[in-house]
Amino acid sequence: MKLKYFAWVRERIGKAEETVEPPAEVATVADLIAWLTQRGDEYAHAFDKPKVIRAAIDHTHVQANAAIAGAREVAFFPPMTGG
Amino acid sequence: MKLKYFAWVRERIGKAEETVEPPAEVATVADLIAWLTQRGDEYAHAFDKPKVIRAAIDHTHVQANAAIAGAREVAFFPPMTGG
Amino acid sequence: MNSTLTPTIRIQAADFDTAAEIAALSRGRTDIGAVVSFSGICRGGETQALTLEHYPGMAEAEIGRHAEQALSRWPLTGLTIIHRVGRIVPGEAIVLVVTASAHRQAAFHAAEFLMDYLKANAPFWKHEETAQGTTWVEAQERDDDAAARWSKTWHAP
Amino acid sequence: MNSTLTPTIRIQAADFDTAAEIAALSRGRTDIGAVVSFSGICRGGETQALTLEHYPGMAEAEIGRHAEQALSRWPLTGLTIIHRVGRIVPGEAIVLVVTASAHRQAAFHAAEFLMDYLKANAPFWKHEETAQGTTWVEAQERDDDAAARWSKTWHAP
Repeated sequence: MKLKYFAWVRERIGKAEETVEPPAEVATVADLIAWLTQRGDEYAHAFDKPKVIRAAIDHTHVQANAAIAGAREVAFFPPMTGG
Repeated sequence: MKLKYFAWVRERIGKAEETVEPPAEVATVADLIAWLTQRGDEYAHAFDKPKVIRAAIDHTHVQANAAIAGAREVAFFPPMTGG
Repeated sequence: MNSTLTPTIRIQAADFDTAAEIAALSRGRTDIGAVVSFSGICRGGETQALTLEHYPGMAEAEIGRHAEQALSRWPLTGLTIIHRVGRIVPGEAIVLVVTASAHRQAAFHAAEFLMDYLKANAPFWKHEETAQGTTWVEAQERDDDAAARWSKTWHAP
Repeated sequence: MNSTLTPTIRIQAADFDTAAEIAALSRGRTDIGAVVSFSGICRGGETQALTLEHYPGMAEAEIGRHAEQALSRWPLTGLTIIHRVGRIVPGEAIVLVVTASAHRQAAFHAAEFLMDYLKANAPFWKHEETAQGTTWVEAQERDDDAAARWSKTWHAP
């Protein structure tokens, strides 16, 4: 599963993308955030306010309870400020 | 008092403007329309549906019950179709 | 609140350059976050041409009053209103409203307000040429309704 | 209802010519009665420059979904959406939405809907340079509110 990070989420984690293979019990976006947070301080810093973080699966916005099964690409980013 | 006519009101009356001196009992815009209607078929034709006619006194929209005392210029025209 | 801003208002027979008008309103400025332009264009189909008659003097006064209302109601940094008169063929522009503001909703709402008011209240009349002859365009009741919705929430200061 | 109309959607680093985009949407057409353009411009003051980051692939997809919603909801005859990325200095345009329709309210409402949705949902992030340093621009809650008001009255067909 490919992960992508944008804006200050990318800056805090220190990379724009990576490929991970979370264990089977990581079922939802919220699970994935919790699992990443255990991987190091940079992830804990990026996700320290998980409610602020927006997520997308395969280019579509999703809520934290969305299932990640079958996802090719999951992205995490702050609220959008385009336009 | 100068009168001005626009669009099909102008066409029906056959002139774009004229100067009139209505008698003192002609107090409102509605009175003025009734008075003009007596002046000839062209006026009767122009004002045959008085509710459709819009009026302005000195470049400001007014209702039919507006007083014409002191008016320099009264205009009659159909509903506007600009824009 | 915007008493220092003088809107550009023109009534003219000549066609105008929408792009140049937009540029004139925003060139060299860095306090503008949003520019909205509305162009009203003569449609074809049955219509071969429109001829616009207006009430000189009152047309300028009426547009000026609407412009002042818009400036008092929204924080605009620029406002241009151009209305053509005379003969206009399909594809040509009839009217242009350009609003500039720090904020997008102010620019949108002021432009929409002005178009609704101009449609319902500005003294212009369209005479239409078709293959069947010429006729005065009839006013649409929905134009009055569109203008009326703004007064529900607004009261003169 | 407008399934035959393909909107023009571009995400690009280069500046764009608003006038040319408006002209491209209306040139040679006689079925357009109204063209509305919205330009979002980088404001100055504290801001020395903005750098826009985006999510390639998703940005195009998200704008495309909003464009399709606008086309299904309003009878548009033309639609152009351009969003810039990269470094932008005050006075330069960031985003452009142009809508064309036979009717003015459709053109106005579609443009406003698209801007509200792009602000709240399109994956772009602004990084701001000021004399005090650089910082990520924080999202405004009112942008979410502005987007949400459209869904109160609309349900997907």
